[in-house]
Amino acid sequence: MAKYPTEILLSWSKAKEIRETYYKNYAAAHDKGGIRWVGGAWTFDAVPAGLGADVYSLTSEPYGASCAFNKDFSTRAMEAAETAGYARDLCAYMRNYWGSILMDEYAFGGPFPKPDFIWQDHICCSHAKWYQVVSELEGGIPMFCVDVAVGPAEPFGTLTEAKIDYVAGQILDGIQWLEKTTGRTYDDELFIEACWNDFRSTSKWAQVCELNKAVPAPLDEKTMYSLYVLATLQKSWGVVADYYDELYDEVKDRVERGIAAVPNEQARVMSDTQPPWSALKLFRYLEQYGVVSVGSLSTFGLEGMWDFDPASGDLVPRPMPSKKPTTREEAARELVRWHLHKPEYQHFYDCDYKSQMMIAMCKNYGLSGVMLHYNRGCEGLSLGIAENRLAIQEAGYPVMTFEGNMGDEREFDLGRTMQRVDAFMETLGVKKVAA
Amino acid sequence: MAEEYWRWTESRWTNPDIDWKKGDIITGGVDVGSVSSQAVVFVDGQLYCYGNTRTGSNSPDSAHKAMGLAMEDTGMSLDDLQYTVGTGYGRVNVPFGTRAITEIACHARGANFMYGPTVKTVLDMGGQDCKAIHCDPRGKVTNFLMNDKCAAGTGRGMEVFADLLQVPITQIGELSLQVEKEPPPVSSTCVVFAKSEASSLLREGWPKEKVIAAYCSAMAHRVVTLLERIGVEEDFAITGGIAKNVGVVGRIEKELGITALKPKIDTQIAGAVGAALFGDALVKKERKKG
Amino acid sequence: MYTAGIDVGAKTVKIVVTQDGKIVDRQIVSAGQDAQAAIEEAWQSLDTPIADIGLIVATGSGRKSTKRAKGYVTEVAAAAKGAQKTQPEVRTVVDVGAEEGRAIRIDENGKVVDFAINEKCAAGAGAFTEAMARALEVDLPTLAAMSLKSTGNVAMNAQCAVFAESELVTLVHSNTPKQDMAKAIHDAISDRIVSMVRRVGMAEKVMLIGGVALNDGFVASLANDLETSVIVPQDPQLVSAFGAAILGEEGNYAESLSETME
Amino acid sequence: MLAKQWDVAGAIIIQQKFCDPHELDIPEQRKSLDGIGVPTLFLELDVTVPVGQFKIRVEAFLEMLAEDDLF
Repeated sequence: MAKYPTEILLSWSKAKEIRETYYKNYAAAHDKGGIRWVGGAWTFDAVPAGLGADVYSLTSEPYGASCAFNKDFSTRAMEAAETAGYARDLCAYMRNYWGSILMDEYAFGGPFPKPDFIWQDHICCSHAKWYQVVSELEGGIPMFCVDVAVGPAEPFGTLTEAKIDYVAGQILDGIQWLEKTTGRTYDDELFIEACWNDFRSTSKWAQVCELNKAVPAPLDEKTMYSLYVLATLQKSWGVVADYYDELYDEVKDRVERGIAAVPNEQARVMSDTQPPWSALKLFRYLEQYGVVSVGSLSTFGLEGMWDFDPASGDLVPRPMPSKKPTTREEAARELVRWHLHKPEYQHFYDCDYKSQMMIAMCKNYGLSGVMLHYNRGCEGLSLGIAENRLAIQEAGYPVMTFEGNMGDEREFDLGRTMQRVDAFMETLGVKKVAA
Repeated sequence: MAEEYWRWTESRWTNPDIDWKKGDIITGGVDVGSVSSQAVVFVDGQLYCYGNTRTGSNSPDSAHKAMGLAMEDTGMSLDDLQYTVGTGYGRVNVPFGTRAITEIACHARGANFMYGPTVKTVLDMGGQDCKAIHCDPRGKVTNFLMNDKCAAGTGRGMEVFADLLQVPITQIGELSLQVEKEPPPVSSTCVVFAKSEASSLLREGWPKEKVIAAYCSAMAHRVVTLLERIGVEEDFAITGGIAKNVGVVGRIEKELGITALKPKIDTQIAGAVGAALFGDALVKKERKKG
Repeated sequence: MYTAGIDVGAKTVKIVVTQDGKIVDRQIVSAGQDAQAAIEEAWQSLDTPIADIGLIVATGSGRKSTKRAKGYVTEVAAAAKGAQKTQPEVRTVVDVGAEEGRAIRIDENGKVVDFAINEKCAAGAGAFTEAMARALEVDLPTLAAMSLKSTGNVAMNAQCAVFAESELVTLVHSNTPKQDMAKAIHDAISDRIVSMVRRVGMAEKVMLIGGVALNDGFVASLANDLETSVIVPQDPQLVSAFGAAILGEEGNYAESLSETME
Repeated sequence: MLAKQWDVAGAIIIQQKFCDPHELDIPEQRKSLDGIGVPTLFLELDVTVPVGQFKIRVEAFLEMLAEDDLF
C-alpha cells in the first residue's frame, strides 16, 4: 500500500493544449494576415505584443527542446547542421533549430515557417550569434537585439536607475524599430497589458514551486517541466497567466489534502540545468526508490520570479508590482527591473550567487541530496556548476553529478546514469520501495 | 600464443609480364602507416611489384621490411631504384627515401592510377584515421577532410572488434551480411565504447553476426557523415584496408546511394602507388631540366 | 553457513566465499564472451560445495548474468566495503578494472562519502594498456617492467585514449626509446585516475584495487602522481567480490536489479 | 578584402574550441573565401595543441596549393 494518496493533475491536459495551440498559431500566423517573430525564451516578449493581437512568436530554446524529444528528427537536424560546418560542441538547441531550417522541416509538421523579424536579447555567447546564423540561413531577416549585461540584481548587486535606463532605453528604441519594420502603429495599452500578464505568470509560477516545500511534494520535477514550459513560450500571453492562476489553486488544494506526486516519497532531491530531454525516464527511475525531485533552480527560476532574502536565507516569490504601469516608458522600466531579478541571470556574474540560492533550496525544501546534470548542451546554464557542487557539499549535502546533453541524445548514456543513481541512493541510505 | 584474430595476412605480388632489367625509369613508393606498411616498385609507369606488411614498433625497419618483401625473388635491390618517395605516418624516416609526400596527395594519385581518371572522390580508410579527398582527373588534390579524432572507420577499430568477437578480420565483412534484418547501429561513436557496448550485447544473447552488423553500420554512418561534409562527386573510390570489408563498403554505398568503383588491385597499396608515380614524374622533370 | 560475493567484470569473473568476515575460498576465471559458461566454471571449481553457500551477492558490470545471486550491490559499494574490511584505515579506494576506473572516498565506518566513475573515457582503464602493449608489440608484464626502467620523461598530454594512441604512433615513428613510451602510457592512465581522485578529494590511506593494480608500472606512476604511498592488497582484483560477500553478511544489499539490467 | 589584397593562395582557419562566437562565424567565413576561389584549411585546437595532427594537414594543404611539380 502506498504511503500517500496520489491523483492525476487535472489541469495537465490544458497545459498540453495551450502548448499545441501556441505552435499552431505560429505556423498559421500568415493565413490571417498575422505576423511571425522569433527570439530567445528570455527575450522581452511583452514588447512585440504591442503590435497587435495577431502577433505570434516562436522561442528558440523550447523549440530546440521539442526537437530533442523526437530522437530521429533531432539526429537528422543536428547532422544537417554539422554537415553545414557548425561544430558539434555548440549549443544543442541551436543545432536542432538550424537543422530544422536547413532541412526545411518544422518539428510540428510541415515546412519550417519563416519569421518576419527577430526580437532577441543577448544573454550568453551562443544567443549573441544564434540569430545571426538564422538570418544567414534564411537569406536575411530584420533583427533587433537588446543587451542585458548590466550586472547582478539585489541582493548580489544594485540595479541603479542608470542600469535600468540603459536596457529600457533599448526597448523604447526597439519599439520604434518594430513600427518601422512591420509598418504597424504601436499600441501602448496592449504593451502594458502584456507586461502585467508577464508579471502575473512569472510570480504565480514561483508561488506554485514554493508549494513543493510541503511533504509529500504535490508535484515532481518531470511534471513541472511540462508546466513551466508555457512561460518559456509566451509569459506575456493572458492565456498563460490565467492558466498559472488555475494551476496554483489546484496544487494548493493537493497540498491541503496531502496528495503526493510520488506515492512512497521517502527522500527528496533536486536537480540542476535542463535535463536530457530525450531520457526523462531517469526521473521515473527515482520513484522506484521513493525519491522525488522537487525541482531545481532552473525549473524554479528560469521563468519564475523570486527575491533572494539573505537574512532569512530563502528564495521568496517576488510580489506583483504595487500598481499597474500607465505609460510606455513606465511599463518598459518596470519590465526591465522585473526581469533583471531573474535568479537564472545572476550566476552569469558569479557562480557563488547560484550556490547561495541552491543551498537555500536544500534547507527549505527538506532535501537529502542534489543531482547535478553536467549539461554539455548548454554552456550558459552549466557555467560554474562544478563550483556549485563544491559549495553544496561543503554545506553538508551529498551531490551526484552525471554527464549529458539536454538536446543531443548521442551524448547521454541512460544505462550508466541509472547505475550512478543506484550508487548515489546507497550513499543516501535509501533502498528501493516494494513495487 | 592465443590465436590473434586481429592479425591479417601479409602479402606480395610481382607482375609476370614485366622484365625490370629492360626498364628505363624505375621508382619506389613506401607508405609507412600506423598499422600497416606497403612498398611498391614502378617500371616506366607500370606497377611491377608490391609488398604489404604490418608496421612494427620502429618505422625505419618497417620501411625496409615492406620493400624487402616487395623485391623478394625479383633479383632487385635498393640501388636499382632511381627515386623513392616515402609517405604515411613514418614518411620522414624512410631510410632510402628521396622525398616525403603526405598520404593525402599519394592516395589521390594512387586511386587515379588504380581506378582511372573519372575518380573525383577518394575515401581512404587507413589504420588510424580516415580521409575524404577530392581530386581532379590527373589525381591532384583539390580539397580534403581528415578524421583522426575518432577510431571508428579505421583499421584499428576493426582489429579491436575482430579480437573481441574472435572472428578473423578478413571474414568480418562477410559475416556482417548474414543478418536478415539490419540491427540498429551500435550507438557509441568511439571504438572503445563500441567494444564495451558490443560485449554487453553479446552477453544479452545477440549472435555474432548481428553485433558485427551493428558495428559495421555504426562505422559506415560515421564515415558517411565525414563524406557528406565535403560532398561526394562521382566517380567514388575507396582505398585502404577497410575497403576490403564488404560489410562496411556495402553499407556506405547504401547510405550514400552511390556505388564505389570495384578495385582490381589491393586497395591497401594506393598510398605507395601514388608515391612511386610521383617519383616517376620527378625523374622525368629532372631529366627535362638536366 | 557461507556467504559468497561474485564480481562479473568485463574480462574476468571473481568469486570470494566468506564466513564471519573471513575469506575461506576464492576463484578467478577469465570471461571470454560467454559469461554464463565462465560463471558456471567458476562455481564448479570452488572447493566449497555450492549447497553450503547460504547467500550469493553479485556485483560488477555483468552481474545480470548471475542466475544464483539473491542480492545485488553496485561496484562502488562493493569496492568500498572490500577495501575498508581489508585495511580499516583506508579512506580512498581507487578501483581500475578492464573498462572502468573508479575513485571512492569513504568515512571511518566504510560509508561512501563521494565517488567518481570514469566510464565515458576508456583511457583510465585496463583496455587502454592492452591496446598500447599491442602497439609496442610487448605483453603487459614486459610493458610494466619496461616502464620501471625508464629514465627519460616523455609526456603524452593527450586527454583521450584514441588521441594518446595516435600520439604514441607519432612517438614510435620518431624513434623514442620503448621504456620511455611505456612510462608515458602508465603516466597517461595515472593522470586520468589522479584527476578523478582529486575530484572526490583524496584522504590518507589510499588503496588501489582491480586488475590493473597488478601492473607495477601503473602503481609506480600513480603513487608518484598522488605523492603518497599506495597500498596494493594481495589479490587486488578480488577485493570487490570480497566486499560483496561482506555486504551480504551485513544484509546490506538490494534484492532486485536496477532497471537497466533487467 | 584581405585575401584579395595580399593575393593569397589559401587560408588556414584555426579555431579555439568552445569559443562559440568564433565557432559560429566560421562556416560563413569559409563560404565567402571559397566564393572568391581561396581554398581553406580548418584546424581545431583545445588546451592541448595536437602538433602531429596539424603537421600532416598543413603539409597536405601546401601540397594541394603547390604548383604542378608533381604532375
